[in-house]
Amino acid sequence: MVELVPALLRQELARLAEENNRIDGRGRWDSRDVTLETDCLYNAEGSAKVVMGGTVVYAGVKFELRTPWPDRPTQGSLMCGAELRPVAGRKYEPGPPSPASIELGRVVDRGIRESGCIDMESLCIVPGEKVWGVMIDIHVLSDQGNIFDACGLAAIAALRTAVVPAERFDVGEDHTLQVNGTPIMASFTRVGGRFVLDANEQEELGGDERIHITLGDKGHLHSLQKGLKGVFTPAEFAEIFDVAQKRCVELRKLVAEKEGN
Amino acid sequence: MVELVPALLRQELARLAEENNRIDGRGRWDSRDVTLETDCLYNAEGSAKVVMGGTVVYAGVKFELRTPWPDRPTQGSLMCGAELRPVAGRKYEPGPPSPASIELGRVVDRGIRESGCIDMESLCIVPGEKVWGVMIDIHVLSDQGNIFDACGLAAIAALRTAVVPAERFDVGEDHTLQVNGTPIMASFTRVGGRFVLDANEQEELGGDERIHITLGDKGHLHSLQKGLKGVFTPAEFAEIFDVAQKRCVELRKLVAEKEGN
Amino acid sequence: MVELVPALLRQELARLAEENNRIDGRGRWDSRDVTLETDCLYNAEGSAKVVMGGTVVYAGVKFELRTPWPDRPTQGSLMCGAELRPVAGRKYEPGPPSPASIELGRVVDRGIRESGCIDMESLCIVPGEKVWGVMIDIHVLSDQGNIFDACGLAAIAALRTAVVPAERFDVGEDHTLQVNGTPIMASFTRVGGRFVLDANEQEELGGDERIHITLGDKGHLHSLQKGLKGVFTPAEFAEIFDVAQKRCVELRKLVAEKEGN
Amino acid sequence: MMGGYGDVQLLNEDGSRLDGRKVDEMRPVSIEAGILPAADGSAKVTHGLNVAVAAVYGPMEAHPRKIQRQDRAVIDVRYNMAPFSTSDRIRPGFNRRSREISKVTAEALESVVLVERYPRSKIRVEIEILAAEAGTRCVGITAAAVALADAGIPMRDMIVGVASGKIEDTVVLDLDKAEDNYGQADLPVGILPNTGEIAFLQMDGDLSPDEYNLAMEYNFKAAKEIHEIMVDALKRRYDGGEA
Amino acid sequence: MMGGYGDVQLLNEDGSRLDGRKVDEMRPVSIEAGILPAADGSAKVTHGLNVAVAAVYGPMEAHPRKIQRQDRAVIDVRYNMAPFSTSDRIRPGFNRRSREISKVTAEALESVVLVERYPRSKIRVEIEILAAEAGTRCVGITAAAVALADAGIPMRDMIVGVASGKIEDTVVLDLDKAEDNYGQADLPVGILPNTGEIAFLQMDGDLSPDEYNLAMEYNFKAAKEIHEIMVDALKRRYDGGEA
Amino acid sequence: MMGGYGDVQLLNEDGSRLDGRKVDEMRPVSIEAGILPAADGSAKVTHGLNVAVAAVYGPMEAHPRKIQRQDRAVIDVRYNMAPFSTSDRIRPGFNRRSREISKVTAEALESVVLVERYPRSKIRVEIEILAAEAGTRCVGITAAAVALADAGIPMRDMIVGVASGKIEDTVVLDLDKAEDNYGQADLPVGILPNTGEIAFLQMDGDLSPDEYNLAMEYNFKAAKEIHEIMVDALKRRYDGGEA
Repeated sequence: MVELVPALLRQELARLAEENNRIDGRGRWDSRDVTLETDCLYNAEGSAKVVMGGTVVYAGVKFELRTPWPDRPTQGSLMCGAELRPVAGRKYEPGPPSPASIELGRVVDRGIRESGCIDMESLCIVPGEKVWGVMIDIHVLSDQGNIFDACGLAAIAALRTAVVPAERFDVGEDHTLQVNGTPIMASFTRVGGRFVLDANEQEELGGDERIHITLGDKGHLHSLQKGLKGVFTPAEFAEIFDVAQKRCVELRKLVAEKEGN
Repeated sequence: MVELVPALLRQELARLAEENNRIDGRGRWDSRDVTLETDCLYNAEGSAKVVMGGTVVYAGVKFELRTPWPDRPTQGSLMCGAELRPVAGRKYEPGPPSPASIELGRVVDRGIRESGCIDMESLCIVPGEKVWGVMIDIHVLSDQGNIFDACGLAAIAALRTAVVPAERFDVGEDHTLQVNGTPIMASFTRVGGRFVLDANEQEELGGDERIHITLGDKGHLHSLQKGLKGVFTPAEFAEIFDVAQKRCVELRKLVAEKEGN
Repeated sequence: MVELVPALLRQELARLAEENNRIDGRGRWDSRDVTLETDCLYNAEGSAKVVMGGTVVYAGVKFELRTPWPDRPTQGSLMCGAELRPVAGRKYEPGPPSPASIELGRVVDRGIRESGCIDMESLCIVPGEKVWGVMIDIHVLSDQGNIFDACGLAAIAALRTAVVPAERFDVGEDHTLQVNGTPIMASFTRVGGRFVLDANEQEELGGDERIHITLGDKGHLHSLQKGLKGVFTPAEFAEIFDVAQKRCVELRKLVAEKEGN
Repeated sequence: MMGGYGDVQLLNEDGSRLDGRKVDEMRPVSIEAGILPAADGSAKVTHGLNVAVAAVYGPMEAHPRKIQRQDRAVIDVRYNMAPFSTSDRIRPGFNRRSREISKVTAEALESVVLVERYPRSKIRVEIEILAAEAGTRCVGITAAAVALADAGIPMRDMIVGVASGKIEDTVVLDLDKAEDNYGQADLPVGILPNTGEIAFLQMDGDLSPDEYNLAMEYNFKAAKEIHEIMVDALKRRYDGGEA
Repeated sequence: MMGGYGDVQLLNEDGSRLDGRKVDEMRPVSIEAGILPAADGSAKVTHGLNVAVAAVYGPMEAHPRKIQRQDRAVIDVRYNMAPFSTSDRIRPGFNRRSREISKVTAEALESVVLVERYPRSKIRVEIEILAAEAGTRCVGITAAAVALADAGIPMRDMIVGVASGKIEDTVVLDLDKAEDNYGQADLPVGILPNTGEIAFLQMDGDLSPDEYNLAMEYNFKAAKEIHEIMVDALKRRYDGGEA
Repeated sequence: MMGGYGDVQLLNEDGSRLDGRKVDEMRPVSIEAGILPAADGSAKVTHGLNVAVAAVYGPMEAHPRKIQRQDRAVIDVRYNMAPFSTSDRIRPGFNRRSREISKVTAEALESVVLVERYPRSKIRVEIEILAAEAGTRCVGITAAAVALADAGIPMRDMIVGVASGKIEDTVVLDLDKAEDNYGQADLPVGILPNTGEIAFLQMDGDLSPDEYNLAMEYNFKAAKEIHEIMVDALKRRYDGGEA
């Protein structure tokens, strides 16, 4: 594809928007192809690879034994972090975690945490003494747009297929991690003046603000985030919210398919 | 006020010095107006706000329970730090603590610590097991000169009005922190060739070295520090030392007034 | 010595190589003068100073009491680090440890560790509770070439003359650290197309890759490292390996001489 | 959010809240503009027991070069909590939470400031939380907006930080400390009071679509009230000198 | 190395290894080129249970200026282990080990890439270890070489990462996890398969001169085998599109 | 200072100190100049059991640009304690104490070096403490002054680092380790031996005005003695080659 300078690219995206078209020919609420693979990495207790268009993301789950916090003696913990390292694209630079990578990790983390899909009490082994710490690490290997949805999907898929390595830690038998729900994120980007679903790299380069919506199995909101420069109206939100509901149902099916394995 | 480039500013300050005058009309040993407020921040166990001319500084005291050092089983600890963050002025930049902010915090810390006003033994709860750690944090919000004196004053005022939150930590009843003395700092800057008290921003920009003197209730020295490029003679020191004695007595009264509250 | 720009320097070094000569007149396998001093620093439990040509290096050994790792309850630990701080030369800059200093420390560490000269079991005081941690710190004060060999020599000499400060830690009587072997490093640099021993600063500036070989008392290899841009053939390695054997025997004698003291 | 450990009662039997507020009532807010002599613009917002101070410097040349934008100013926001601002002291310096808030706050402010008037320049906004009692990111946004206005930076609208949430399955406006700790959801937003647009949006917890709509309705109502207090503060500043 | 805690048996009575391999047999290796759409070149190498991915970006202008070399390109390598790549999770970010491996890997690649063709420029090579089962630095070098070729960067030869070692006083090719943990020596090298030169060399443990020679012989043999798999991967990439 | 835990006796009954020194007697000092071949100037000072080495590089171009001063050289000082210099090993790298000492030492040296002769340039002064036995900041200043002279950097005067203090209510010159640990005050200064001016001043503990004056008197006396040793070291260096 011809590289357009951002100003020209913005013009082109605006023109396409007027025709209700997108730069890769998709409809406004169409997404790119998604493939999901799980159990794909030795040493990770749960793992997933998501390819969403040209975006490639891995997630891995690890467990550790921890002493619980004194004020929550029967609760384990969950932590989700994302790395946006230079491997992911030409624009990424080495160095300490960028605000963009911190935001990515925290938005994915909140969606999972706030859905309540992990019961922290279920991670307790000996109250006041030993609990599981669950750590989800997400690694973006190729960013060609909409890494938020790819990361959210990889994280929940890795979590839902994770096996608690109790034997290795000498605290019982290995067992599937209990996960009560499948929170899914759907992200929208303002491109050519209107929001579209699952923006690709060109659309992000020439677009404006993003809205990230994480929905639970019942369609409740668990996390919202607006990123980048731009404003939106309540009416615009109502429109994308309906699309998000459908998108999340579809991606949730993808995860469910992997769990039978 | 007209912004003068430093070279011109230095000339102007030298000319004023010859006339025994200062850029804001003060006499050589005159200070700017000082206001002191205490108990001004929710969540801080002791707090103070100092406005000294256009300089605005907050200090807050927090307590934590600690295990004492093995070689000092009956002693608590005191720590005083200062932050010179970008909020304080146009010249301040984000990043790790600058040498200037480290010096500021350490000079204030030494003045308080070395005066002996906190008896470390009085911070012991259970010998060898539990002691109080007292932490004074100073936050410069607006630097228009002589932040050292403003910080020193805010720190000791916050400390002298602090309440030990024993109930929250379940180790007895809340009580006033015992502070045996009111160490006060007086700072002098060489401006136009001679030292002046309580330099303002312009005088610091066009001036040379500073001398910081912290004196206790009996007029003993507890901390000295020379900062910036420049040398001084013993005779010059003797002159400012006498002024420091008077200045410290005045500022100590300000603190005492707040303690009745 | 006239400072040559690297391109001219490389030409000159190539010319000298053709004549089987070196820039300071040495033969290909000749080393510069080496002096070794030990027990030269108050507060270090073992110390050594090596001067190798214009290169000056100090090493110091310190001990600490540690809790052993749960999976190795009867083993102490050894750690060797090198600092290449700005004092060492004009080209060194302040900042976090450079890759060059990390490599230096790790190569010296591996040579000592892998030779097995420290029996980790001998560092155990109370199994599962208390073991010695041995820390060798190397400090390069003047780099005029071949700091690797100087650092390796200083480290093993400091270690072999170290006294375990058991009395200060209240765990018995002070005693000489038990060290079973004297691993020695020999380094070669490609200069003018062929490898030479103990390159000086000019040769390193105008040279290519280095090979570091650490040999034990029986002539076994304990550590190898190739550094910098360049390739070598197995035949070249065979040639320098023979030289390394002789060089290591010589330097090992220097260490032995100090131990009688 | 989701922090509730058991059944903490947050509503009285008459439906009022523990501090007596109604479900759609916000905590008291007071604002002063121009309180920091060294800054180009500044404000202090007291919202309940929260105290936030904001300072604005600029527009100034953006450096290093690589942060410059050819067509507009960048807004460099630091949201920082003072070590003594919370119940347990927090270590000085940034953490992941403050970096995320700084990022999205900067993006919200860039959405209202007329940044295209100052190409290649930078506007520094420093938000310092001196006392924290739930909702500090919103209080910081409000303070920043007043400080920007105090600095004379042109904006297409003000921006007001407000939050609603859910406690005991009831949507309420402006969570206080206990409500935040034991509540079920929080929806902080940044509202443009004149256009009715939204420039800042976060949410966590559990909200049905209907609950979301009600919470948003409360937020718009509160934004109007706070906006009046902001305007008053700026008026006092320019009528009466340095307040 | 030297990690052995007692007498762990690593060889069967018939002289074969615990996983059935012969002493001079390597683990299975498979390679795919061109797997990361965002990169200029990329590869994934599976070597035993190790998974390494490499991405190449460039040549591009080298900045900051002070890293530029007037007469050649610099190669900027980052070897990184993903937090989930090991048995115990590792904290994200670089450590001393990864910095050292990055340095010597960069120097090895600079020895084969025709860097003098791109003065003042930079080639970024990102090596990400997704699953680690002993020998990751070698697997990373192999992945980097394929990714460089995939990016069309000219090289004087390929470079193949291989390692031999010693277990129970026996020299063996390509240590696996247990052999690495309880073995006596490891000799990882980077071999130029056509010229027979060595661009990467490390070693630790205990090897007599004869053992060194045998280990090196095994390494050269393995390099030839892996080289064929590398060439196949690149052929598939250019014949069959994105594999 | 103020570190005393109880009644540690530091003076003998005859008024002499535990190591036999008189109250106004300093520890033995020896100095060598020109000991580091890589540096432009260098010195090693042994003061009691303290060992400090200083290296000087420059004047050289100051970079990055933003540290340049149009009218003078900047002096970039790093005071660093080697990990093995103290009883308990200290982690490599700077801490708050070393950063403060580096700052005020740099400012003291800028006060004596004729910095206006080298606009836009930088002089690097590296002070490395190899063994510490109380008073290292002063020993470092003395070493730096000799190294600057050895590097041929013009100065308006030398600068000598000396300290007096108070133990058992008695003012004494040059505290050793025990006196520093259990003493009541420390007054380290940097004295210009010819002009009698002071370029470095710190103090902590408790001193009455009279005690301050006596301590300062001792400092001036010691500065004269050390200055002679400094001059001797430089003479030996230029008469006898590399000492």
